[in-house]
Amino acid sequence: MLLPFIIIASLTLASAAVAMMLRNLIHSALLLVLSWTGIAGFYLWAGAEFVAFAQILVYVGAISMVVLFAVLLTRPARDVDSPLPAPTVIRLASGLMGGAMVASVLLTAILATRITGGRAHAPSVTVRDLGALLAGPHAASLLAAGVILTVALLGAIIIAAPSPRNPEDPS
Amino acid sequence: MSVSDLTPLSSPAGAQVRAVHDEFHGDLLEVSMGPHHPSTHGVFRMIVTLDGETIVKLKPVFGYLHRNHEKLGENTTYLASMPYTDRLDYLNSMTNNWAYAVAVEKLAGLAVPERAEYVRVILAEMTRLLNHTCLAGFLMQDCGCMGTPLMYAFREREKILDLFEALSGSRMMCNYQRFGGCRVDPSPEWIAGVRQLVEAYGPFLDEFEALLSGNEIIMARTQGVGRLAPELAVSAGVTGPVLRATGVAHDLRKVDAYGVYPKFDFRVPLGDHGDTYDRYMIRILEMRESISILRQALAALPGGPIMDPKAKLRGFRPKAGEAYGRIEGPKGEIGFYLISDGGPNPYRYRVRPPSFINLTILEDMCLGHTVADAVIILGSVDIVLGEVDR
Amino acid sequence: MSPLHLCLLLSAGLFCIGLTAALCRGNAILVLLGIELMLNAANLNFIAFWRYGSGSGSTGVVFVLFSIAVAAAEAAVGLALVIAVYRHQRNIRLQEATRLKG
Amino acid sequence: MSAAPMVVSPAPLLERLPLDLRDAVLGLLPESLRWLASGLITILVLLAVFGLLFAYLTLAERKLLGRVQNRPGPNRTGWFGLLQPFADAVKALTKEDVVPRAADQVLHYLAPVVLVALSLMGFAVIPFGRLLVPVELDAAVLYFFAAGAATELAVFMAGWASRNKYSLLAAMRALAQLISYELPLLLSFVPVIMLAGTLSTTGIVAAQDGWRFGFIPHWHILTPWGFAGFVIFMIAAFAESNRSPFDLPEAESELIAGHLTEYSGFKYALFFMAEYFGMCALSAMAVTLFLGGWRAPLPFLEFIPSYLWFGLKLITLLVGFIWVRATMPRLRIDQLTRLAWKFLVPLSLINLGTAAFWSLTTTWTGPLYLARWAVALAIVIIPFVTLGRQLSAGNGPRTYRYAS
Repeated sequence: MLLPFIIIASLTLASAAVAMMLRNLIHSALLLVLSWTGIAGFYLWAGAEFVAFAQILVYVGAISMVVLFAVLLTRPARDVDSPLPAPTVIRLASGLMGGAMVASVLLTAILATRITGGRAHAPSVTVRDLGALLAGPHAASLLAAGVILTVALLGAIIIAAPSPRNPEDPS
Repeated sequence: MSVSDLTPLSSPAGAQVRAVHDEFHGDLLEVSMGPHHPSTHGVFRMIVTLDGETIVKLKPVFGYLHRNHEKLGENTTYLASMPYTDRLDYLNSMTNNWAYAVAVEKLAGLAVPERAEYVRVILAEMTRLLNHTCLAGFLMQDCGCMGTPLMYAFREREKILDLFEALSGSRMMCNYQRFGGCRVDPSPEWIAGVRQLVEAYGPFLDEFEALLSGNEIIMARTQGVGRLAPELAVSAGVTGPVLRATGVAHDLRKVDAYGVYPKFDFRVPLGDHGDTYDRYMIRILEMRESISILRQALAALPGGPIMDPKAKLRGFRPKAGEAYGRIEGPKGEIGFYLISDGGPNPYRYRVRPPSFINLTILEDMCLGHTVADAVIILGSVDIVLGEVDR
Repeated sequence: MSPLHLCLLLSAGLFCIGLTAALCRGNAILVLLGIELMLNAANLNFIAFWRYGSGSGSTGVVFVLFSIAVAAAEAAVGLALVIAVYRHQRNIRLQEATRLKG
Repeated sequence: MSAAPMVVSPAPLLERLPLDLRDAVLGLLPESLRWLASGLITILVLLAVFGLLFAYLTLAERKLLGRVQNRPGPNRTGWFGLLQPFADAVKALTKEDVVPRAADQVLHYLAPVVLVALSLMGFAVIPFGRLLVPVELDAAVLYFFAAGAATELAVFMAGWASRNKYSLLAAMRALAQLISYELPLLLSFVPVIMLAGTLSTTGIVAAQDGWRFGFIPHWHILTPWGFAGFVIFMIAAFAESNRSPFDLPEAESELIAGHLTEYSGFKYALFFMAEYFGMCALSAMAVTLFLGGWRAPLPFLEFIPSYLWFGLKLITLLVGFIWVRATMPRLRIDQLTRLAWKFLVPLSLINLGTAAFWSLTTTWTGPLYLARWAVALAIVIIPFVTLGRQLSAGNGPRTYRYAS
């Protein structure tokens, strides 16, 4: 039971960490896809089958595609080899420090907490149960989520669509 | 509209598109399509600059098949040049032969017997059928039809090539016309074969059109794609079906009325949009007219000699002078310009290749369209690299 | 150490990787991906508590489903913004994206 | 092949035969290894059956294309060219594997492997027969499409890693195509899930049980919404499996071979294999969702084993794929996305309404039954015609004039 978890966890963490350090955005994105798949694997391991497949469908099937598309559309000019300017070094250091601080706080908090009364077997949740929950108690949130998605997609289209040219505007 | 109605414009329609795309949106991608590309119809290269998939610049590069054709013509005798003209547009050797023969006949003042004129018309119209059928097949292949229309087209092409072989001894490099007539007299069996072909050709065209001309995807892919303005077409010297698709009535068979064409009743189809679909349909309609011309010519084929008895092939030395002979080839005006200094070779030998001149407007037609469109626009211009590069 | 501890450690690790990336990297797409990673870490916690917690019901799972939907919306809008920024300044370095309008 | 090994069932001998064979093999092994062996046997059988199907599908495709195009097709290797697939395999295996120096070596190598692996995964949840379900999953349909969604990622990897401009364009096209067609593909079968009330493939086949008037099967395709859903599903499946007329990523007349330009030898064969596996998997899903799965079309034909019926339906759909490839020109990328967003997505959304109407009117009988059909057909057909008109607005047959 623990071995699959360790494999999944190390795969997820390693690919996420490497993805965030790489220079090549395509490699980052593909490694992150691996990481997302690892998280889906965790969901499967925990018994949340439906969420796992939804995670793959949305993250691997949709978000990764949009990310790759954005990477291809925004290929930077060839200044990859330019040395890091000073502000970036400061940024890097402060970012790392911030991350380390949060990590230490989280670690101490988690390790110091005693957890009792957990259940040993995964609670069973079938697709039918989920459907009943979504259509019953959570119907309002489902509608809200639908509206948010629609509005977000429309907004995305408006933002990303090239603005109509007008001849006076120099930009 | 005819040629004289139009004043050539100095600013091509493409300039506007070019100006819009000067300020580009994304990074541009320069792709070298060809010289080895499945759809460039030979060793032709287009250096295409893309914004996404939209073409913002297209530079045609040719010359990969250059064979020194014109210089060869100046260094061989008049007769020895005839087989070289086969290699210009290797689909249409019969019309190339004819245009060259017309030039030499003008230069030397040779008359052509009436039977030879009729045979020339029959062969020219068969060549037109052959060329347009192949073009339609290739164009559909460029649209992504997986070879099916192409194979249908090639089935018909083989029948014509068989007849050419029976007459001249060669399928594609016919070398059949001579100045002052034709090389061999066609036999009655051969005439019967042509008659059979002509009767079967209409049904084939019906079948072909039923499959393709009304196809939704074909229409979506070709209508409105690669528009060519009549002004630009005229000022660029475009001829043939590409010109007539823009609505300009210019067909040398009517304009020059050479040979025995005035004796036949045929019409010249014209397009209104000048786009790829028009260029395709004009060719289909021209094939139907060709069938009608062939019927009339076969019915009225006179007897008599096939060669002008005064014509002298060996030791042929026309007197000094110059002449330009042109005919309406399947791809447009194919012309030969000859200057003679009285020697056995022409002093200057120049070809006016329709493919090459029609190709010059490629960029203007492609700007603002996508890579996939460029391929079918090139296909609809109908080029043969043997003629473009010479 | 209980399994829940392990799950929480995994999620904390993912969260910190995402956070560090979002703080350190100047590339807008990577920052966005870091934020996605943080969101995923939170989802992981929901599932972990649903699996090992003592409460009943499946609200944790349902919440993760909503969270995934919101993440999709966030990614779409975020990447649209990235493209808009790129169109404007020809690169996607966040340090240079200092104007909201213009 | 269901999860529990020794199923005691009243099914006839032929129906049970594959299971009996497997159990006979398992009987030779010690008890502790049986679960592992059972899974391995399932995988091996799937690989063997679909591997062979792939091999002969390539031959069938070439033969059928040849038939359509007035040529014989391969006929030199073996009787009627029956050994051609093996000759091709030998050729692919012995060819030199050329990798461009500038290519991203790891991704270039990984892409075909990932693609084949992912396109095989979908087969796990297809009920191939009454008793033949490799894996029973509660969310089987979701699993299937989650596995399928990732295949285009592999196409992208191939295109991008080749460092070839044609391949890069193909990668972009593959992404655009996937983003556009995932939605209609998923939406097209939502009515099936709504009315069957389950995401499990066995449940969906069970929902298509029984006969109307004693001989018309209760298949989803035989309802107005089911038919519309099937058509949308198949169109999206063509796009999803990169088959003509949506084979834009490898459009040979434009992009040479698209993402396959820099592949040769065995890696190329793997791509080819993945394309056919993807096609088979999507067809198998279509059979399950709309064509009654493994069910016989008429009651008195039920004596024929269910897996044979499934195979027959699958092969019918696959021949449809080949036929379309032989006859259709290719769409342009903007037309492709427009078709998805402006035609298929609205239609599949409207189709949801049709399905809702259908399920609300199950009690209508007699003349009302006809009215139910009429209304449902109207909801399907009217938007189809109006949207279709809009899509091809401005295009149409033209008349030509002649010079005077």
